[in-house]
Amino acid sequence: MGNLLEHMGIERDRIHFSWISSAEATKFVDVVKEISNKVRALGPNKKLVKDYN
Amino acid sequence: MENPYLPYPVRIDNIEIATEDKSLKTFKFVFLNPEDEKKFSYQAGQFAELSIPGVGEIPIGIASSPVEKGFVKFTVFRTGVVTSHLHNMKIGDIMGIRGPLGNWYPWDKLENKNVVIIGGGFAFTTLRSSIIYMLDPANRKKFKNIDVVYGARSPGMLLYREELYEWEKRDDINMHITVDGTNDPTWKYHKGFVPQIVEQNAPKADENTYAIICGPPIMIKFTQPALVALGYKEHQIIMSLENRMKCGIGMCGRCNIGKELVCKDGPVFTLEQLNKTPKEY
Amino acid sequence: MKFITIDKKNWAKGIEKSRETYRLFGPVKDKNGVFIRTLEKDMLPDMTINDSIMSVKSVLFPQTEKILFTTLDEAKEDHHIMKRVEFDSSPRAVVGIRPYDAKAIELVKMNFDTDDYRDPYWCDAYEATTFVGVGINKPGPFDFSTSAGTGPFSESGLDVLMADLDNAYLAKILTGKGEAFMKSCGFEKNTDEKESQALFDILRKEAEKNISSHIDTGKLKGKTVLELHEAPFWDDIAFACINCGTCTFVCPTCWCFDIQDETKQKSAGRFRNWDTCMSPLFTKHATGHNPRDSKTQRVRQRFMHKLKYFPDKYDKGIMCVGCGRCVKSCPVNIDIREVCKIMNSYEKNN
Amino acid sequence: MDTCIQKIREIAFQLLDKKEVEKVIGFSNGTIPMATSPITIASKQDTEKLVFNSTCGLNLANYIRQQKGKIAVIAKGCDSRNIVTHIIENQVKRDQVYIIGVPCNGMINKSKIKSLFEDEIQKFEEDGDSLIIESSSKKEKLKKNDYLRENCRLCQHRNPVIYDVLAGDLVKEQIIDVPYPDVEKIAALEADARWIHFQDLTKNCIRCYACRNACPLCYCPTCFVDESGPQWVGKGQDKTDINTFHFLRAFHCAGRCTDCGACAEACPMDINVRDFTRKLNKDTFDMFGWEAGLDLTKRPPLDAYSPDDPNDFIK
Repeated sequence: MGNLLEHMGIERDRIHFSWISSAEATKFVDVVKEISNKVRALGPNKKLVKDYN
Repeated sequence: MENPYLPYPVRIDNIEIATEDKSLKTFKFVFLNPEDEKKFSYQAGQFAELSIPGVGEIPIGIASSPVEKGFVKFTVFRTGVVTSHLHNMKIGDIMGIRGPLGNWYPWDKLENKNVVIIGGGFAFTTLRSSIIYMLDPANRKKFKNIDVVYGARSPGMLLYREELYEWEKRDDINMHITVDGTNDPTWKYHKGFVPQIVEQNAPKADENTYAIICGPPIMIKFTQPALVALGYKEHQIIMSLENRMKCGIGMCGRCNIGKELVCKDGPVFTLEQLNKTPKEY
Repeated sequence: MKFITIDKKNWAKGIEKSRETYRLFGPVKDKNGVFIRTLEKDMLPDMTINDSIMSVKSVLFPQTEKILFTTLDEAKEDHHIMKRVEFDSSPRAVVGIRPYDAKAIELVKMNFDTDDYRDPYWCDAYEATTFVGVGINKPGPFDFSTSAGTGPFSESGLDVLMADLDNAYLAKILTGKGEAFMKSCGFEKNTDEKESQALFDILRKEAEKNISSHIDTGKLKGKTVLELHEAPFWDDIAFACINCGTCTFVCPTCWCFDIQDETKQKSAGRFRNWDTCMSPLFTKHATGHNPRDSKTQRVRQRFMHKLKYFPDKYDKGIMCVGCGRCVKSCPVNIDIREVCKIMNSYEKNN
Repeated sequence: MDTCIQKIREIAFQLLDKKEVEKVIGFSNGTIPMATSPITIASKQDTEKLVFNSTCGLNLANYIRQQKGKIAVIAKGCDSRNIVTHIIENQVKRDQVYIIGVPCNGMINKSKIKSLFEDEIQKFEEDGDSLIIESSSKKEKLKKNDYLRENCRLCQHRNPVIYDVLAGDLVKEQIIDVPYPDVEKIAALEADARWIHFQDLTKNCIRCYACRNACPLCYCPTCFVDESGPQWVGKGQDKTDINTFHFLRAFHCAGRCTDCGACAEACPMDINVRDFTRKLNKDTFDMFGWEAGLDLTKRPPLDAYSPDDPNDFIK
């Protein structure tokens, strides 16, 4: 799915898949930190956003 | 002519749980602009689109009666997206009502006639509206005998229970209330399915007797033969249909049965009319 | 009746001039075919092609149209009170519309402008629009318009009908709206009425002669709805159908729509979108019950509506103008001409 | 392919005559040039209606679900692979379908041929390897191989992979050195250019869903675009909703798509929706060595867990 989004021109770092057990709290925190840093670096997303009008 | 898609703004004035399983609630609405109430002048049997901005619209039969002023009432079964949302709304919330829509029970034709009202489950809303209308002191003398057969699964599933029991006590209306079954030892009305109660209790047809049926398809299916057995002709059996609707004004095209549009040419049809159209309802 | 000749050398200039008054729409070539689009600056309508993939209906009835809006912000006084989206009532003109598409608009008008209700979105757009048509000199092989109540030079629904005379257009002014449009282009060179009409008649006859495809609807009226509805042929007709709805979207006379609400943050909008009777969702009740659950029922609905319900209801002929778009676009080649033949020739006891 | 038509008709006749199947699903001649229409034949007298030629671009596997009794179906290479997928996904049982395999030389690209003509095509004939096409203004004789659909040009499974009987001699399979040139071409673009490519690709989409409905893989009782409780995708012409539909439709076909081309064939707007699915086909091939519908015994890769899954999200 990530590959297809990337193929469509959506930055790869905007989507993230992870396998985290409910017991792996620290892993969850780390992953979320990692994602938010990556997305922050990319700036606001302009693709696949609804116009609504 | 105003924009028929534009709902009148209303405020939810009261919400009552209508059945014991809480799947039905009765909503009382008051118009934000008093002059809209006049524009929303309706007859028993019509419906309206309840319109929740950002969620959608649903066509619902009007449960209040033209003789009740100052508010409109709808009893809504929780089933889809809009009805679920509506069930979670609170007194004081603002939404919209678009209507009145569709035709109504043929009150002109029913004058000086015996009227038998047959309802099942939660399809009793426009029938309630009709009964209140007919029992209104100004109207009661326009009709001869009034019989009502109304059934639900259990006593707690009957709509408008208080009113039913009140009507039961009156002598100008013959009530035949029934439930599919109950363990309540104090239950003093009928037990049994509607078609069976109709067969046993409804008056035999003469040319001055008309039956109005509203209920789930299975009830209608078995009530028809019961009425035929009592001598009712196709044109004496009046039914109210439901189909998926969107516009409510005969334009969006989905609710047709043959060339008739349920939203505009209906929802009230006689069996005679229905027998000439495809059974796509 | 007034006739005007337009030298093709002046065409582009005149169209440009009309933009001072009108928003223009017309056929435009795109990579996937010809579409009816807004003509942006310097774009001219393509007057040469016989047919566009999509019809002109979208000018009055966009595939998606916001009809109402409101705010959900309870801090605002008018929250949850819906209002009509502001309507651009400035004049618009569709230039290069084919005569059968104009006829289709007349048919669709019967749905949107009734004694009981007037659809303000469609009707206001209709009133703002001038339809400038061009006759089809060489109708294609799938054009059966003459047997569907219109034709390559049919005038109904048009404000101006033009004829393409190689280096000039001859325009027949049919309404005041049409006259105003021509005036706004600066096209005012009158020509002899009798001669021009004679020329139109010749062109029309020539074009009609070229039409090779016909349908016969004569016997439909005499059959009952139930007779046709219960006829045994529907399963065979519907077998190939994939229920895509292409036929309804390309059809100039299909008007069915859906109403959907959407929200973004605190604002809510009510939209109407084209819908199609080919979709199971079209009639599905909230309870899950669906009166037209099977593909056969839906295919039957489409043809019964066009060829039986509509003619019975309005007594104005069939709800088809013979443009042939659905015949060409159907992925599985379900052909309304064939279906019409089957329906028209069906005898119950055979 | 004339001999193959005769053979198909004979087989169909025999099957119906001996009541081995209830009906035969195949193609019949269309009412306009370059059109054929799926048809079901229930009586042996009607087997003459069956045809097969290079305009039979739809996938008949789409028509075999929810049929009563045993049916026979005519299957090209790609159709047969979708039948395999159907069997794996429990949409039909193997003993419910009698597969009349038709080795295939490729289907023609109708829109490419149409674009050669200014006016409407009035006549289409196929004669061996050549196509004779006429409009009111001109006549063209084309070499079929120059006008194949892209998926047929790149096809490596022209012969049915599963069948009960063959209606023609097996053909030589093509060996394609670069099986995904189209995907690579897009991949070589910058991200923004790729985005623009897909925006442009779908801009004329009218959301008729012909691509979905022509696809044998799309058999969900309620498609995600139709689901209303909760609603996943807006129903209007917003380009984001349109792209969401195309993107997710493709994704639902990942590891299942045989690139039969029915989606693009059915599109009334000539949108090559395969640009979406092909990327996933390439990925499943590169990552899992997988091509859909070749093996009755294997589940598609996105439907199975393997400890050596190459995806990086399991770490």
